[in-house]
Amino acid sequence: MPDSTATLTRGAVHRSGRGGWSWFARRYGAILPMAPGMLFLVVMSIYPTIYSLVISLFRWNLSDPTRMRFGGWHNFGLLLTDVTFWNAVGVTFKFVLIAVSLELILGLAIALLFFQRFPGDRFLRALLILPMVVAPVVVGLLSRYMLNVQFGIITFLTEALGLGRIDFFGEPNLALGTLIVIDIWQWTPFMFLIMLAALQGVPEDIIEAAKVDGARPVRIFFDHILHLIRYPVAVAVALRLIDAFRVYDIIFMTTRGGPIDVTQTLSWQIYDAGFKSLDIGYAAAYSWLMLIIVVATVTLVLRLLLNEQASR
Amino acid sequence: MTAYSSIKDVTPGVSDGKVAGIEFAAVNMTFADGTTALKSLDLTIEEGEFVVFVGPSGCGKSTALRILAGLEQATGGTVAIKGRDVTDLGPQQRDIAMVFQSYALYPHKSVYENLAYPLRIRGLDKGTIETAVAGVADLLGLTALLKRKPGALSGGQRQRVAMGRALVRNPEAFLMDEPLSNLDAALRVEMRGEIKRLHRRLGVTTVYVTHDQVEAMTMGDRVAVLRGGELQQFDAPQRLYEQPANMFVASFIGSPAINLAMAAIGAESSVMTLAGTEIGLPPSRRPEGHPAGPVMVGIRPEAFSYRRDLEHDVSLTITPDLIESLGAELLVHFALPAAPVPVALTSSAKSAVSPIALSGNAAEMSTRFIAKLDARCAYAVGKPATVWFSTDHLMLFEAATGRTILASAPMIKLSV
Amino acid sequence: MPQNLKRFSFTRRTATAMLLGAAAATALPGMGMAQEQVTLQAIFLPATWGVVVRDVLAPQYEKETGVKVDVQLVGRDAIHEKMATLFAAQDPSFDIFNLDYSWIPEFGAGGHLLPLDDLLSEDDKADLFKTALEVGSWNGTLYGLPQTIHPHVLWYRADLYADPEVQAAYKAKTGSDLAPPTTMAEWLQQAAYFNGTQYEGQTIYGWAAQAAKGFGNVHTWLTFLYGYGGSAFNEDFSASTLSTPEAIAATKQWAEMMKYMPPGSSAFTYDDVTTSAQQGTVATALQWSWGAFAVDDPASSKTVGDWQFVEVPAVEAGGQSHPHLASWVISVSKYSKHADEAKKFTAWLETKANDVLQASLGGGDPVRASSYSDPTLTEAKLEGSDVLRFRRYDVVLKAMQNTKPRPFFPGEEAWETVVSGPLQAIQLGEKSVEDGLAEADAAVDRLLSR
Amino acid sequence: MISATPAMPRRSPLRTRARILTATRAGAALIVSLLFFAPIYWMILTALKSGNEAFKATPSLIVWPDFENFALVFTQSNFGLALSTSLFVSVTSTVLCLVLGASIAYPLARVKMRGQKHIAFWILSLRIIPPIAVIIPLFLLLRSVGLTGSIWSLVIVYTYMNLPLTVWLLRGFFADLPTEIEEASFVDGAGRLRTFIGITLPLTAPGLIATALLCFIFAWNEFLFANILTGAATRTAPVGLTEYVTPVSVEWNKIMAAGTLVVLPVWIGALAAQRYLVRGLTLGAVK
Repeated sequence: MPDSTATLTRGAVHRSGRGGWSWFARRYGAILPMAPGMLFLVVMSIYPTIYSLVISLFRWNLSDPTRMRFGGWHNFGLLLTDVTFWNAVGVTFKFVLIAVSLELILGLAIALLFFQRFPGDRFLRALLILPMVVAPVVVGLLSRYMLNVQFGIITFLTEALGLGRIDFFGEPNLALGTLIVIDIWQWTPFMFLIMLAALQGVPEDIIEAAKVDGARPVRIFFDHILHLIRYPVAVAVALRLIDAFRVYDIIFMTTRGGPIDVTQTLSWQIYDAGFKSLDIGYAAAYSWLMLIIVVATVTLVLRLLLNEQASR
Repeated sequence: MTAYSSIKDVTPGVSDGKVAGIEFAAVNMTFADGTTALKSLDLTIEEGEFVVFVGPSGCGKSTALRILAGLEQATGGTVAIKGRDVTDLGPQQRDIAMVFQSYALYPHKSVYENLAYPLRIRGLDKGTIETAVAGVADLLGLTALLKRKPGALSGGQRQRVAMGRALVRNPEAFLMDEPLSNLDAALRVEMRGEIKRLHRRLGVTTVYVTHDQVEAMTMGDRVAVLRGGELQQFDAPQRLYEQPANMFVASFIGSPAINLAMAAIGAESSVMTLAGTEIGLPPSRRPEGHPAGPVMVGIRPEAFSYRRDLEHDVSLTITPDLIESLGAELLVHFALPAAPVPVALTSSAKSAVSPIALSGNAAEMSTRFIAKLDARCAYAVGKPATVWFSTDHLMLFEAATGRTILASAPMIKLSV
Repeated sequence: MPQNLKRFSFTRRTATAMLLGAAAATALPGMGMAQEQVTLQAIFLPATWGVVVRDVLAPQYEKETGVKVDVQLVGRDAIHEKMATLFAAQDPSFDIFNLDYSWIPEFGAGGHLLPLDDLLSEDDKADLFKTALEVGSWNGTLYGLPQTIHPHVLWYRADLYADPEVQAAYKAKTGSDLAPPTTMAEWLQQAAYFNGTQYEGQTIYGWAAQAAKGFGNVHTWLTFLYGYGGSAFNEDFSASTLSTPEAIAATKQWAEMMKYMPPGSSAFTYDDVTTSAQQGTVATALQWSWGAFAVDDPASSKTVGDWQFVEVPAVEAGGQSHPHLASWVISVSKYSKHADEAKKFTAWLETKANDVLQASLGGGDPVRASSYSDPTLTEAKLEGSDVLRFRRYDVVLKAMQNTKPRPFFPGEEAWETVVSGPLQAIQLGEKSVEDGLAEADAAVDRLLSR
Repeated sequence: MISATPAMPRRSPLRTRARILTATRAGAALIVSLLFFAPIYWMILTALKSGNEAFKATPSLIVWPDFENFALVFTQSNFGLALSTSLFVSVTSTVLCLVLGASIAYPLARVKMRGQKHIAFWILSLRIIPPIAVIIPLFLLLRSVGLTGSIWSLVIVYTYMNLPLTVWLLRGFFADLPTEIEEASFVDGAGRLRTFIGITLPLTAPGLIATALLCFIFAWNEFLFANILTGAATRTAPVGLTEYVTPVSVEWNKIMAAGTLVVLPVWIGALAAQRYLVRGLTLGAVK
């Protein structure tokens, strides 16, 4: 078979075949399935992106469609010099950072409770994960009902405890904290699930090795486990950060930014600008600033959490 | 050209006109991150041959196998199976069977389904599949396990299923990627024999990858030793042992590994100084043409004897610092006051040489030696003793490159 | 490695998910409606008038004309959001909208609504409340046909005020006779007196009114502002005028009154006020006239028939209050594909007969003056009692003569949002009246500059 | 207990300590779980109360169940239709998400390609954009293809909304599956598609189920888009729910009944898939 040996000499026939269909199919066939989904994502995102980018440079109020004026950086300038914008930045960060970090700590703590099995743990776990599947609209309504100062069950409890009636949504000092607690109630279960999953993924021999080395449980947790679950922690925190920044439904159903301005978050303000004032250009500029803030924060937090890994 | 090509020239029966079972021609592999896994690999495996790829981890042996399977696309060169150029074909089109290190059984399918899978894909009818699976199951003693899922099997049983899945159809070649490394020692030895017997019975070209030189020596018709993506030597096991192409092969093959130390060749190559002792070299053992100066010397532990006889006529006075008993034999460890071989030359060769600096002074460097001696020698730790060896068993390597200057006798003189 | 594989060896049920999908696909809710019949899409507020339209009038209209009207009930903010989005896209999905009149300027000026002047005869124009028509119009064109009006009126617990023991105690404490207040001072005194007292086994508070952030506190405060002769803007809406002496005086009175509300009042929205009234925990309330039906509903109220209504107190004796007007109108989208049918339905909803019918079915208060003397309404009594069902109507008619709308300009919705914050700072005592109002002025002027 | 062996007649102190520890943990877990469950208990309880009971200042913790509110919710305001609309939208978009998501995530996890990380990050970043910011342009986009008011507009938006998370999670699951199993299938002669369907999908099923559940929950609970994009005939359950929040009175019993109805299907789904949820998140999010 002299033919077949001929093809085996260096740099022979198959090189020219490298442009052919079979080569293409082998090279790109694998990524071809991505096409429909990517196309969908691109179409759905590119138009809104360009639209809002363009609109953010215009002074345009829906009540006045004839006068859509180019404003350049007008909207951005207006925003950056607006105290309410900076207030919203502050409120949002307070909400997001406190809520997410407490959710993380609580989720981890509860996951530690459930890490080793005990009788009935599956049932309790089922109760525990319920809040995360409750629609935010229902959460908002339910919290309004329970915290109602006149007939809410919580009011009943605070009175029974001698604390009197507490206006959780109306007190400027309490409103944001109340929203944080509600967010914690709803999303700690999510953190718990991921943390439980992460803990179950920690190789037992490492824990056993530490035990043999004489480390106490607390020590083992802080020295080893925390280090080993760093990545899932970062993922969970990133997911929660992203969603916490977008918080809207609950505020919509409860405080509506009040009292005064203590619960005016960025997304609430965007809603206000876009759907209350119908100031579409301003709202678009607002959205862009918010996007920048969120991306920067999430990136930064991830960097901090994965610090060692990055430097390795 | 590399050393092995000259060996190949003198190896009879490779290029005698038969169609090669598998042929690598100038295969290069560079990964996206820039690491080179294979450098211009040329290798021809005969039809029906059992070939083992061996080498330390990262040597490219697995990559070569994966390129052969079509799981990896080589960045250059061609691969042929039975004369058919398969370079651009996917694994599906190559008609090969593979056994993976992790067995890669389909955990959601029963043993029967696992075995039947390759046949189903080929669209064979039910009856044929049943017959084939039953045959393989019978052959490997899996008949009682057919309904189980892989999760319910022991390691050895899983290994058999993986073998069975490869055997169930008649592929052009079997590829095995460290198939025994997850088994315990006893089972490994048992399966080793079983695989060899199967091969003898079926006669299908087999490429077997392992990092274990014992497996390589015991199983391979021929063994390809790889290091850093380059083929070091491709030869029958005995020749690898006796006539390694270089110091790397010498130190990789054999257990305990060959003892290596720096030595110096005197003028006219008649004298060698090792650990302060001058050893006279008979004419047949002189590295002719090699200039006087440093050289690497290798002595296999088996080459030592506790008593002088006709073969063992050179003595070395040692002080054992550790004695391990193997029953019939003892492994006598001792330090030799000679400079150890630079790590770079033996790197990753199973730490065959573990240089220990006794002090910062290079002149007082010592190197560890092991002698495998008859258990009757009655040596004791800390008590000076004499061991004997023959210059016939000395191997000399070039100090700078590690290339073999002088293999053990009897030998074919290497062209340098 | 085998450990790695082991993690995958457990039973799987992809089939379940597939089945679920298939089941849902077959249960696909009615899509692609038949287009032969004209179907109007309408959005109404989920208030009683919206419910009445959806449950009674729309089905009746379909019976009479063959035109189907699909009524969706959507909350106040959601209507505004939805209109903004639909109008931005010039989308014809909805034909008819129920609007808070304060949106007429923005959507009217934006050219998103159809003129409705041709729907009304001269008789209709004479019969409909003039103020209601005014707030349905922008630049002299009618864009929103009034569906319901409800000015602020003062609610008081008639049974409490009539209780001799309470009267005696009040007299002893304050030296005055207990009667529904006619001046702000009296009201303040009564609210202060009742606040925290016990009546029929429960604690009652001085009064209740909307006070939540958003529109709530602004709506209550406006009645005070107007009563003191204040105004939120100059004539051409180019500057905020909240630092005038009138505005300061009004705001001070309002802030003082806020101290006598039940706990939690700073988050009070309309439903909280209603609940307080139903549960009998307040002595008085500043509330839309129409909402009175809720306290007469035995299913949810403990105070059926107990509430009576008077005009909002004036600043001084013999003076006149100017209650803040609430009104909802019906508009037709300019992008409607069935504009004529939509207009016809709109007009039909507010014929004299249907104005009365809506009210009698428990909808909003009528928009035609003549409806207020219709015996169907004036003679209606609460079930099982002699108390008149629409006993508030006299007061409503009086209030309508002096009522004032919210600042009527395209930025009203945004304006409410902006002033609401500083006002809340005042009501919570975080800021002085003067500082808060100055801040509101600055914020409004900033809004105007956008 | 029975486990005490004759050789160890007395219970060892270590053993007792372990028992106390377990009991303490179980007790703490019980308290925490009940705390988290309490509001939901209260919701269901309120749904079962009648009329004025909901406004009582001294609440009763146990009531005689009265299903009137549930009946009213179904008969009065077509909540049943809203639930079925929600079901259709959520299931369809979840299926679409999984199909599109898997077809993106699999190559992203398995095939070496240039800019892999950038693509992955870009996809994730789509989830960061606040929905409020994109409502109007998305609406315009849907309008240009004549889908506004149609139930499909919601399906599309939810698919878009959940696709980034789906890709992200699925990529983790696929990456976590040892390549050797798929390679074995290739060598056995199966093509990519056959391997994907016959080997990869069944083996990543827990991850797929967990992802599907999350997609379903997010779609099922979504309010903002549903509120704006739906027409009268395409109202989803959360939107239908707000109908009970009238300006005059909030009908708490009915809201809680409707709320219970909204939560129940998702809860049942979450419970049924609980073990997959935990395991799924281990496999995916953790990698």
